[in-house]
Amino acid sequence: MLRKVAIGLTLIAFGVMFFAAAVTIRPFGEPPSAMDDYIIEHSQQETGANNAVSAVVFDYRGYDTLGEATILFAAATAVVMLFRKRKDEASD
Amino acid sequence: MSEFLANIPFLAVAALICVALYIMMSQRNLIKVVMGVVILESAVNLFLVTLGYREGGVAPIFTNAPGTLMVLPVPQALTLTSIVIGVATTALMLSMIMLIYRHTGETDAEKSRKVKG
Amino acid sequence: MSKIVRTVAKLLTPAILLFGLYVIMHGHITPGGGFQGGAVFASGVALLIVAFGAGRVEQFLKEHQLSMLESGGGLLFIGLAFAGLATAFFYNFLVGSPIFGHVPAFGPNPGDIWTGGTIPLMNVAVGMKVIAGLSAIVLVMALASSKQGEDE
Amino acid sequence: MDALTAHSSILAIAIPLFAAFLTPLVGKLGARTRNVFVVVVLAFVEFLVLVLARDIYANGIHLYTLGAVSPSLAIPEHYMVPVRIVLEVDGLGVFMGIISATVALAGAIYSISCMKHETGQDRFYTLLLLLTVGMLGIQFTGDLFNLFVFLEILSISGAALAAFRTRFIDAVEGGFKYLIVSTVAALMVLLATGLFYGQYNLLNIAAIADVMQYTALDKIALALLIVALLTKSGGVPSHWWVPDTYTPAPAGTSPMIYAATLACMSTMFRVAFTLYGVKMSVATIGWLIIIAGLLSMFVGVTMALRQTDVKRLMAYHVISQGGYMLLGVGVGIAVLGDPQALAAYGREAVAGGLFHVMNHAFFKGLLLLTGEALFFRLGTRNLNRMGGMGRNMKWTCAFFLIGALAISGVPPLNGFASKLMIYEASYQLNPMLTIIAMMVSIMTLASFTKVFQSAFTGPELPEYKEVREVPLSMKLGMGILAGATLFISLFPSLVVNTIVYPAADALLNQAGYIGAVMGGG
Amino acid sequence: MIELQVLHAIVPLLIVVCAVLVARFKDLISAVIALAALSLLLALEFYLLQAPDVAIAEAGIGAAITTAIFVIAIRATKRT
Repeated sequence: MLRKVAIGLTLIAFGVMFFAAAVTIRPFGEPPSAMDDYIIEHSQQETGANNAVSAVVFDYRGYDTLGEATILFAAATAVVMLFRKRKDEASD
Repeated sequence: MSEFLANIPFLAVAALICVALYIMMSQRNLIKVVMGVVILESAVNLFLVTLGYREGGVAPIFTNAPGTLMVLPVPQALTLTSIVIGVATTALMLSMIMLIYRHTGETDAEKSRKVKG
Repeated sequence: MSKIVRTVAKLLTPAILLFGLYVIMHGHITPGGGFQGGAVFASGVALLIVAFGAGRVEQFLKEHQLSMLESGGGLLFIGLAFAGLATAFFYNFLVGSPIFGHVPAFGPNPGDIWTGGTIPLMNVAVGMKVIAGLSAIVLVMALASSKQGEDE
Repeated sequence: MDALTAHSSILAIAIPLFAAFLTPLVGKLGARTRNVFVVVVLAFVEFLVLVLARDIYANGIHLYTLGAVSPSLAIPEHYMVPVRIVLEVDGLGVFMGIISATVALAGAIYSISCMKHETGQDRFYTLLLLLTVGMLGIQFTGDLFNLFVFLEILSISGAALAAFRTRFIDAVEGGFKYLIVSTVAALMVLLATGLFYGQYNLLNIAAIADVMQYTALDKIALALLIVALLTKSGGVPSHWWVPDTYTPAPAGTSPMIYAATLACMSTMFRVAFTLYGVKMSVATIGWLIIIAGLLSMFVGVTMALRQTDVKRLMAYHVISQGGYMLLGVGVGIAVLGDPQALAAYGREAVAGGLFHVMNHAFFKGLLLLTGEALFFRLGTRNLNRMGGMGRNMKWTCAFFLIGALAISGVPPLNGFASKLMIYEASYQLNPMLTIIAMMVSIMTLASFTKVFQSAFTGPELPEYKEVREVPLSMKLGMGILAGATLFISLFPSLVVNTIVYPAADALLNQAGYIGAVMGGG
Repeated sequence: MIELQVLHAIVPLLIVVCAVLVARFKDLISAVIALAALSLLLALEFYLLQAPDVAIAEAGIGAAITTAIFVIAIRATKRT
């Protein structure tokens, strides 16, 4: 019972917070674009790629992509590691 | 009122986050908890892409685009990154659940002893 | 798994895999790129695993080969990033050079595959990585799952 | 050398990353080659961090813009906001970098013998390198989204390492808990990033801090960031994952997971001081952090007194000692808006908190390693089934004594020095804080006396007659951390003045951090 | 343009409905199917928001791979 009340209260707190945020945030479809306009204007000259998203992924924010590739590598390594064969498996 | 309607994507994000939190807190089945995490990830992804939408803009790809009024490219790149991160964490969580099941025969948070403190 | 699924998988998988490769190669001019193409390709592999079982797929697609491919993709990617180090890490040093170096005019244009500098190469590297990584995850989990099923 | 200095920040991250991709291939050449490779790489990382530190103490904040025409050019020419990812390393970043690199090196050396009989070692070392990358990455980055990415690297590799000994159910459960907590925390960070991006169209920390208006959305983002990072740094009320994750973590990894926790804590300080600074209601936030700190201290130490599992006991002390850091820095935040109080004791409070972070990373790392050494030789972590190990494991016993005395704040060891700084500063804000902190310190001493008695003194148990000292590489790993602890104890003022105060000043100097990117400042 | 606005309202609502279904379904396989539907609708919404890159990724990863690993994990454990 206590658990249900706690869940309810947390949900209400978060709900109010997020709905307030959703209503007060600027109207849908009219973003400020100081950073992105630079990319739209310059990505073709600077990277030679027609796809601005690719230009961002591999050039402007390539370091993030490296991190992301690393995460996939870490996850694959971890999954293989978790299901590895163990020496003591026979006695398990 | 019309402003309220125009913000429906943002409201949907808020609702998705609440549903995800509800699933994560109320469910005792660990696989269900992971589904909650996946929904939370989807909500954040939707939020990011929604932030980048520009009324009347086209996809930020110059090949055969009609003009240069484009939606913002950065949030899309961020979302791509976050989608792949999401699948990586999901896979690891599910693998761990499979191992927990192998040890205890349970995927229930309370029956399989200490999980969830 | 039923025969229909297998037939569908046989017909569909080559198309999915080809489409994945196409998406990887054209990432810098059309929607797509290493991640998307890799994901599409890996979903083809996942379809094979679902249709034919992990055991059969494992006969011609070993986990350690995938690990090598993944390491290779990662090394190629970070190597390309290191190659720009003369200027800055991740500097796009191929723009303006003969390899992928054409610079398109500003504004809408039909697109040219020889553009993008290091981006197409990085797309290939990441594509390799994502294909190998996701396939390895699905394959290993499926193998463990079928083994777990036998235990009971 | 100049080129090395200019690129040192990115190389310190990229080289272990490159090595991590290479480790599966190097592993084919044999275990010994791989071990040497990993240790050499981590030693080189330590060297790079020191090169970077020398540069920063001489020339101020180090900027590195990835992929730009010139690394020091954070903002493109003829433009007003940063577009690319910028690494921005200041006194705090390099301070945490030194800690992380040292602990990683010690952990890797320690693991060589400790992991000898486990399978899957190639993957173990790969993940160990990735954990190092994650720790350094979140310290060095100046970009919010990049922070999220490296937080995830840290979480995944940390969770996988915690679960490494899959034959124990506790290990898998501990790893799973850590992963769930970290993923949700990281998603909260991402959500906060989205809130900033939506308002200002910026991702760079300095640029956001520059234009921050502290709107309702910024307040929500602040709440999300503080909750997420407090959770990841194991403060009350979200401390429950800490003991379950630390206890089963194998070999040299528990100090590293601990260093990762501290990295998250310092990121929280960075958010509070640099991203928000005086724009937020500092007294409220400061007191919230102080209260979280006091609760952490108290809950941690009382739970620790009841434990019989040696590593679990130490894990509860992780929570309790984390409270001191939160207390010190919280006092600093509480008086951030009052220049007089800040100069009188605020700066010292922050420095004390950060000094405790450093000390604690070394001596708690050492203690966790000695706990693992006992487990390695005895096969049990239960204190009631140990006894008389002081005779057979002299080195481990000595290392344990150093760590235990330091953590309890016994003079002249370094734990005393940092606690004294925290006591003095917090006394001027409110004497009650100091009294509680001292009480907790005494309880810590009591708790470690119990461990010492049951594990190392007393009659020798017959079943452990054959137990020998741990192998050389484990002694070496513990020795590095013990050496660092003793060094700080011998020269506390030298260490405080050369690296701790610059870190505290870097936190307090928000304008400097912003100015380095945006110019002017 | 009015149709687009209606779509922008309907698709997010359907996504939320799918999320609620995931919460309600006791049977895990049904919940996974609801989750896959959520991913597909999300991909559609990304396409509507002029993000074809993300839409391909979400369809490939969210709908296909995530569903596959969920099904694998459920097959290895209990269904409810």
